[in-house]
Amino acid sequence: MSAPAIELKNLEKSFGLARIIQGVNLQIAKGERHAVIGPNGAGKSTLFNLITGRFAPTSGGVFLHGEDVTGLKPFEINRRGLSRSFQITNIFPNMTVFENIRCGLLWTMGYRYSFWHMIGRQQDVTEKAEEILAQINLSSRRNELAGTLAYAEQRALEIGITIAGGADIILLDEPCAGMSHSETDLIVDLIRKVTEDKTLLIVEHDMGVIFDLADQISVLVYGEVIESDTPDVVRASAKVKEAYLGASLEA
Amino acid sequence: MTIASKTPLTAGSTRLISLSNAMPWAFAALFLLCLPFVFQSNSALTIMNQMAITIVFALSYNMLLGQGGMLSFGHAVYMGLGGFFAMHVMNMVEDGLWLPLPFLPIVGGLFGMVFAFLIGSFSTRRAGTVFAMISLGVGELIAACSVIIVVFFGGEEGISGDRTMGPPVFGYEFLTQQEVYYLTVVWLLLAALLMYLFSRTPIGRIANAVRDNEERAEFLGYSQRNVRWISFCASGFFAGVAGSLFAINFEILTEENLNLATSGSILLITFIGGAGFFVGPIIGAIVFTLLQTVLGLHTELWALYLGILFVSCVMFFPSGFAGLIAMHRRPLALGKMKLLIKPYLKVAIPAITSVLSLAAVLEILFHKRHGYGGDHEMHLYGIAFDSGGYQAVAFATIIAAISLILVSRVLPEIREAWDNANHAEDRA
Amino acid sequence: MALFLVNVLDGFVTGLLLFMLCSGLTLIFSMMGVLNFAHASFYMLGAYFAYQISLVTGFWIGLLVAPLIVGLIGALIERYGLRRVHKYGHVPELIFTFGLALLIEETIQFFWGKSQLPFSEPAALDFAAFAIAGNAFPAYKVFMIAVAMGIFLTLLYILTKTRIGMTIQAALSYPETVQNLGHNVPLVFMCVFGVGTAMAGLAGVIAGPVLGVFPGMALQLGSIVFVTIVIGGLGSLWGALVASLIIGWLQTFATAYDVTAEQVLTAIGFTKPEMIWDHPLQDLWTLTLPQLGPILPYLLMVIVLVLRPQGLMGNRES
Amino acid sequence: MNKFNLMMATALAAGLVAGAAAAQEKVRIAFIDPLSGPFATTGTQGLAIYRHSVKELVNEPGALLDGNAEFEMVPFDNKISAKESLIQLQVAMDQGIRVIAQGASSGVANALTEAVAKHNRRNPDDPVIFLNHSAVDPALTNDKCQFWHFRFDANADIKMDALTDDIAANPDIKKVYVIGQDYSFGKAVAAAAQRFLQEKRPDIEIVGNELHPIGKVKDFTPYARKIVGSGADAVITGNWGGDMVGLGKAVMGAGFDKPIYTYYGATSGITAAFGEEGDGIVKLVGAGQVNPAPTLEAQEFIEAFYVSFPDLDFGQPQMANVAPMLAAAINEVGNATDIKAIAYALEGMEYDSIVTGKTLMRESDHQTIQTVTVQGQTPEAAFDYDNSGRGMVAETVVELASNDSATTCEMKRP
Repeated sequence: MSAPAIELKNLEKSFGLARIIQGVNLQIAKGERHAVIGPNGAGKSTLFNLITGRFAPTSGGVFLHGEDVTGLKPFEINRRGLSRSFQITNIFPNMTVFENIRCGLLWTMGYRYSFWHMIGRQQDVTEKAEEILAQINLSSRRNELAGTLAYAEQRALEIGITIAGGADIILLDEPCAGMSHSETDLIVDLIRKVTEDKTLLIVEHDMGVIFDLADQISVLVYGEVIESDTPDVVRASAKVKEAYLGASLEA
Repeated sequence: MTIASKTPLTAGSTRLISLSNAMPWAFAALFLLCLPFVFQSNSALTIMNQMAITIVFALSYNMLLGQGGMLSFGHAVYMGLGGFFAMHVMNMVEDGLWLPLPFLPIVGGLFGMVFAFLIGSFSTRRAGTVFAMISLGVGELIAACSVIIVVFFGGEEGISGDRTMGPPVFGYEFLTQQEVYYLTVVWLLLAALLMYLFSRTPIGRIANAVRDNEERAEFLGYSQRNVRWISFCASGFFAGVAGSLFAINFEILTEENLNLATSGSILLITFIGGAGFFVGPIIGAIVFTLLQTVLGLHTELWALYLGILFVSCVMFFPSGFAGLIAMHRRPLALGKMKLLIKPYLKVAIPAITSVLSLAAVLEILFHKRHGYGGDHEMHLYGIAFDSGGYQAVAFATIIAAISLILVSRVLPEIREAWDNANHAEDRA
Repeated sequence: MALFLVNVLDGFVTGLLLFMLCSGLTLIFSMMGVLNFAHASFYMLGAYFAYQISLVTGFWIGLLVAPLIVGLIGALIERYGLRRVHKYGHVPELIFTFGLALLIEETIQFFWGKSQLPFSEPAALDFAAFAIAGNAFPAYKVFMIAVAMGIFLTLLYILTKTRIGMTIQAALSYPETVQNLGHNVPLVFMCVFGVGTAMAGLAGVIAGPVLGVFPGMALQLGSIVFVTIVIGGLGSLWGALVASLIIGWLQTFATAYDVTAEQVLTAIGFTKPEMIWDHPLQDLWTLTLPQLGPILPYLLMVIVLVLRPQGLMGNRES
Repeated sequence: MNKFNLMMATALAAGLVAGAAAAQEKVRIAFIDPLSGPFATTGTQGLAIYRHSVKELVNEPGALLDGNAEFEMVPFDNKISAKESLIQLQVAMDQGIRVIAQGASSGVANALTEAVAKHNRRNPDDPVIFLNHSAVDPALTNDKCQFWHFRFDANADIKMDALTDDIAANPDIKKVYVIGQDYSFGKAVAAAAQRFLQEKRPDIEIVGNELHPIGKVKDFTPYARKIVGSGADAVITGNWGGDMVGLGKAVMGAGFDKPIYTYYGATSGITAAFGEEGDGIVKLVGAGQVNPAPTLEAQEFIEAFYVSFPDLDFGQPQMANVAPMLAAAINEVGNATDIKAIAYALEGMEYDSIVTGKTLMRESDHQTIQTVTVQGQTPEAAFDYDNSGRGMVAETVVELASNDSATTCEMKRP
C-alpha cells in the first residue's frame, strides 16, 4: 500500500491566542473523494490554507504522498501535484477566459519561465486549453475578459484553472457557494467529471453535494476532527449530530 | 487600473508573427526609414533619436508597470548604468578594443540586466508599495553615488566619449546625425519587436497573471518573486539598450541620466501613453518629447502644462491615450463611428478654444508676474498686446468661460452618441 | 564632548521635524492605504503660505493660519481627486499623488517664482538661547523642539485617550477595523487626509526659516520621508518616530565627524597606493563619512528591507 | 467661436512666417542656459545682462559692422541638463546660428565644449564658436582647452588668487576653513585655496578642508558646528544656489561672525536670504565690480539696466563684455560669417571694458584677464541685489588679475 495522498499529523494553527486548528490528524488515500464538513468557524478554510502552504502551521506536519511539505511555499506544493480552488473567486480578471486556463497549464506542461517559446505557437497548450474550456462549458466565452463573466461562470472557470495543470490532488473550497440548484447540479457533474481518478478534498456546506460526491467525510468542529468515516457512518453518528446541534445552539 | 492584454490571440499560427500582426511592424519600419527624407535638419534628427530612445526606455518600463504590475520610481538607474557602461566600452574602443558601434547596445543591455538581477534579488519579493519604495530608495542611492564614485560616473560632469572611433561598419563611421538615426531606428525596431515577442512568451503571460492576481499564480506553480525577477531583468536589459543608444547619440552621460526626475518622467510618459497597451508607451514617448522640446521652445510653463495633463490623465482617463483610442474599437467594429464624428467635431472647436484660452490666462498671469523687468508687451498666438492691465486676462477668461459652457452643452450629446455607438442594436 | 552634545540636540531637531512629516504620512497610509507621494509638497505649501501671510501679518499668524489652509487644500484634494482615483486601485493612487507632487511644485513656481524666498524666523526668537563651547543654539530651534513635542504629545493623547483615536490605532494594525468607524468612512478619510497634510504644512512653516523656502524643498525632503517610514515599518507610528530620530542623528553625526576611508583602511592593514589619482579604487580611498551622510538613509533602508522586509517596527507587509 | 479660432490659427501661422523672415541682417547669438527649473533665475538674469549690453553697447551705438548689422539674442532653455543643452545646440545650429553663449554650470560647459569641438572636427568648413560667460572650472582653459572655446569670466584659480590677496592682507586671519561642493569645481576651489594660501601666508592654518554632496544637504547645521568648533577666522567656499544659502545661514546662525569668502554668495535671492546678518560678513570674489560703478559709463549702463529690469540684478558684470568683444572681432574680420577668422580675431584681443577695466583675451588658453574684485555685503550699496536694500561693494581691486598665471593648455589651431 502506497503512502496516503494527503496526510496531516498533529496539525495546529494559532492566530495570537486563538487556536483555530488544534491537532488535526487525517489520512486521505489516493483516488479518494474526501469531504470536510463542519459548522461555520470550524476552521475548514484554515485547514485548506495550511495544506496548500498559504499559512505556515504553528506545529505539526503536512505530507503529500509521504513527502513532508510543511512550511513550503504554495508554488512548491503545487509543483508536487496539488491544486486548489478558492471560496472567494480567485481568477485573473483582466485576462481572457482562454488565457486564464492557459496560465493554469503552463507550468505542468513544461513551459515554466520560458522566454524562448512563442505561446501562441504551442499547439499542445492551445489544444489542451480548448479541451478544458469545452469541459467547463466556456468555449463560447473564450475571448471574453474573465472579470466580465457571470458569477456561476467564474466559479466554473475557477475550477477549470484549478484542474488545468493536471494535479492529482485537487482541493475545492466551497465550489457551490452562492449557486442556484440547477447551477449546483452542473458544477457537481463537472467536479465528478474532472476529478476522475484523482484525489479530491472538498469543503462544502451543501450536504446534498457532499453525500452525492464523497467517499469519506471528516467532521471538523472547533479545529478538531471529531469523526472521519464513510457518509453512512457520519450520517448516523450521534457525535456529529450533537456537535452540529450544539454549534447551532451556541450560535 | 485597466491593464489588460487585449490583443487578439494568434492560436494555431505557426509563424513567429502572423501576417496581420506583422503588417504594423512593416509599416512602422517603412515609415521610420522614410522620415529623414522629410525632416532633414540635424535638430529634427536629434529629436527623433531622442524620441526613439525614450520609446525603448518607456517600453522597457512598461514591462514592469503595465505587464508586471510593478510601479518603479527608479528605472532611470538601469538605463543610466547601461549607458555609463556602454560609454566606458566606447572609450575602450577608442583605445583599441574591437567592437563595431552597432553592437554596443548589447553590451550596455547586458550590464543593465546584471544590475537588475542584483537589485531584483531583493526588490521583487513584493509588488505594490514596498516595491515602489525600494525602487525609489535604490534610485536615490545610485544617483547619490554618481558624484562619489567618480571613476565610473565621472562626477558632476559625467563621462563622455566619441562614437566614431570604432571600426567602420560597411564604410559608415557614424559621423553624421543621419547615420546615427538609422542605427537608432534599427535598434528601436529590434528592441520593440523583442519586447513585443516577450509579452507573448509563457513568462510574459505569467507576468500578466502575477500582475492581476499574484496569489492565484502561486497556486499554479509559479513563484511570484521569480516571475517578477525575470521580468525585471528583461526590463533592465532593454533599459540598458536605451542607455547605450543615449550614449551613442549624445556621447555623454551625466548624473541626470540616473536621477529621480528621469525616473519620474518615464513613469509619466508610460502612464500618459497608456500602461495597459503595448503601443501606450510609444504614444507617450512621442507626445512627451514633442511637449518638452517643441512646447518648451514656446513657453516657460511647459512643465506646468505637463503636470496638469498628467494629473487629469490619472483622474479622468487612467488608461491613457492608447486607452482613449482603444475605446473606439467597438464602435469601429460595429461600423458606428459615423455616429460619433458629428458630436466630436461639434465639441472640438470649443474644446480647443477653451484649452488655448485657459493656457492664455495662465501665460498672461505669468507674464504679468514674472515678465522681463516691467516690460508688459506680450506676444501670444501671434497677437501682441499689453499684459499689464486686467483687460487681457479678463478677455481670455471670458473666452475660456464661454467655450467651457459650450463644451458642457455638447457633452450630453456626446454621451448619448457614445452609448448608441457602443450598442449593437439601435436604440429607439 | 561639547560638540557631541550640540550634535545630539541638532540631530534631535532634525529627527523631530522628520517625524512631523512621517506621522501624518503614516496616519494617512494606515487609514487609507495610500502612500501620499505628495506629502512633502504639502510641507512646501505650508512654508510658502506662511511666508505670504507673514508679509502681511507677521510670523505668528502665519504659523496658525498656513497649516489650516494646507489642511483644507489637502481635504479638498482627497474629496475631489483621490477619492475619484481610489476606485482604480492602489497603484494609480500612488501615481496620482506623484503627479500631484509635480503639479504643486510647478504651481508654486508659477506664483512665487524660482528663487529662494527670504523667510526668516520671527524677531522675538532671533537670538541665541545658549551656547556650548562657542556654538550658539538658536532660540528658534528650542521653539521647533517645543512645537514638535507638542504635536507629538497631542497626537499621543488623541490616539490613546479618545474614542476616535483608539479606532484609528486599531486601524493601524488591523486595516479591516476601519469599517468600525461607521458608515461615515469617507468623511473620516477626508479628515485624516486633511489633518495629515496640515501637520506637514505646520512642519513646513517651522522648517521654512531654517531650511529655506524654495521650489526644490519638497523634492529634497520627499524621498527621505518615504525612506523613513519604510525603515520604521509602513503603518507604524512608533516605528516612524524611532526611524525619524535614527535618521536625524545618523545624518547629523555622519556629517559631524571626519572619519575618512583612508583612516579606516589603514587601520585594518591596507596601505594607500602611491599614485592615488590613477588608482581604480581612488574613490574608495578618498571617501569620507560626511560625503556618505546623505546616502546613509538609503543604505539603511536597503539593509533593513533585505533583513526585515516589514521594517523595524512594522507588523504587516505591504 | 469658429471665427475666433480661425483668427487665432492665421495669427499663429503669420507669427511663424514673420519669425522666419525677420532674421536677415541680424547676427544671432544662441543663449543656452536654464530658463526654467531651479536655476532659472541665473539664466534669466544672464539673458537680461546680454540683452542690455547688446542694446546699449552694440546695436544702439551702431557698433557692429558700422551699423549695418545687429546682434540678436536667441534664448534656448537647457533646463541645466547636459542632454537638453546638446539638443538646443543642435537646434541653434540648424537655425543657422554659429555663435553659442553659455555659462551656468561647468558640467554643461564641459558637455558643450566637447560637442562643439566634435562638431567642428567633423564639419571643418562650418564651425561654431562657444563663448563661455561664467563657467569657471579651470580645466576648461587648461587640460580641456580647445580653440573654439573662449572664457569671459575669471576662472576659479584667478578668483582664488585675488581672494587670497585679501586674506593675506588681513593679519587677524590665522585659521581658514575651506568647504565646497563635491564635484570638479568644488575640488578646484579647494586645491587653489590650499596652493595660494601656502604661497602667500604659510602661517595660516587650514583647519578644515571638506567637500559635501552637491545639492543633497538639507541642513548645514552640522557643518556649521564643525566650522565654529574649529575656531576658524574665515571660511572659503565655492558653493552656489541653495547650497550657498544653506551653508551661509547655518554658519551665521551658529554664531560665526567672521568673514565668509564666497564665489557666488550674492544675488539670485541669496542676498535677500542673508539679509542683515550677512552685512560685513559675506564676501564675494568676482570679475569687475558694480559698487561703486568703476566708470561713469558703467554708472549709466547699470542704472539703465535697473530701469529695464527692476526685478533682476546686474549680477555678473563680465557678461556685458561678451557682445562688444564679439562685435570688435567681427568688425576686424569684416563679416559675421567667417567664424574661424572671428575666433582668430578674438584671440589676444585687448578691450577697455566699462565694468572690468583693461581686459585681455589671452591667446594661450582663451582665458580672459581682467579686473577681479573682492566685494563685501553692505546696506550702503548704490545698486542693491534682490531689491533687498543691500548689495556688494568692492573692497580689494586687482587689475589684470593673474595675467602671468600658468596654463597647461596646448592649443591646437585649425
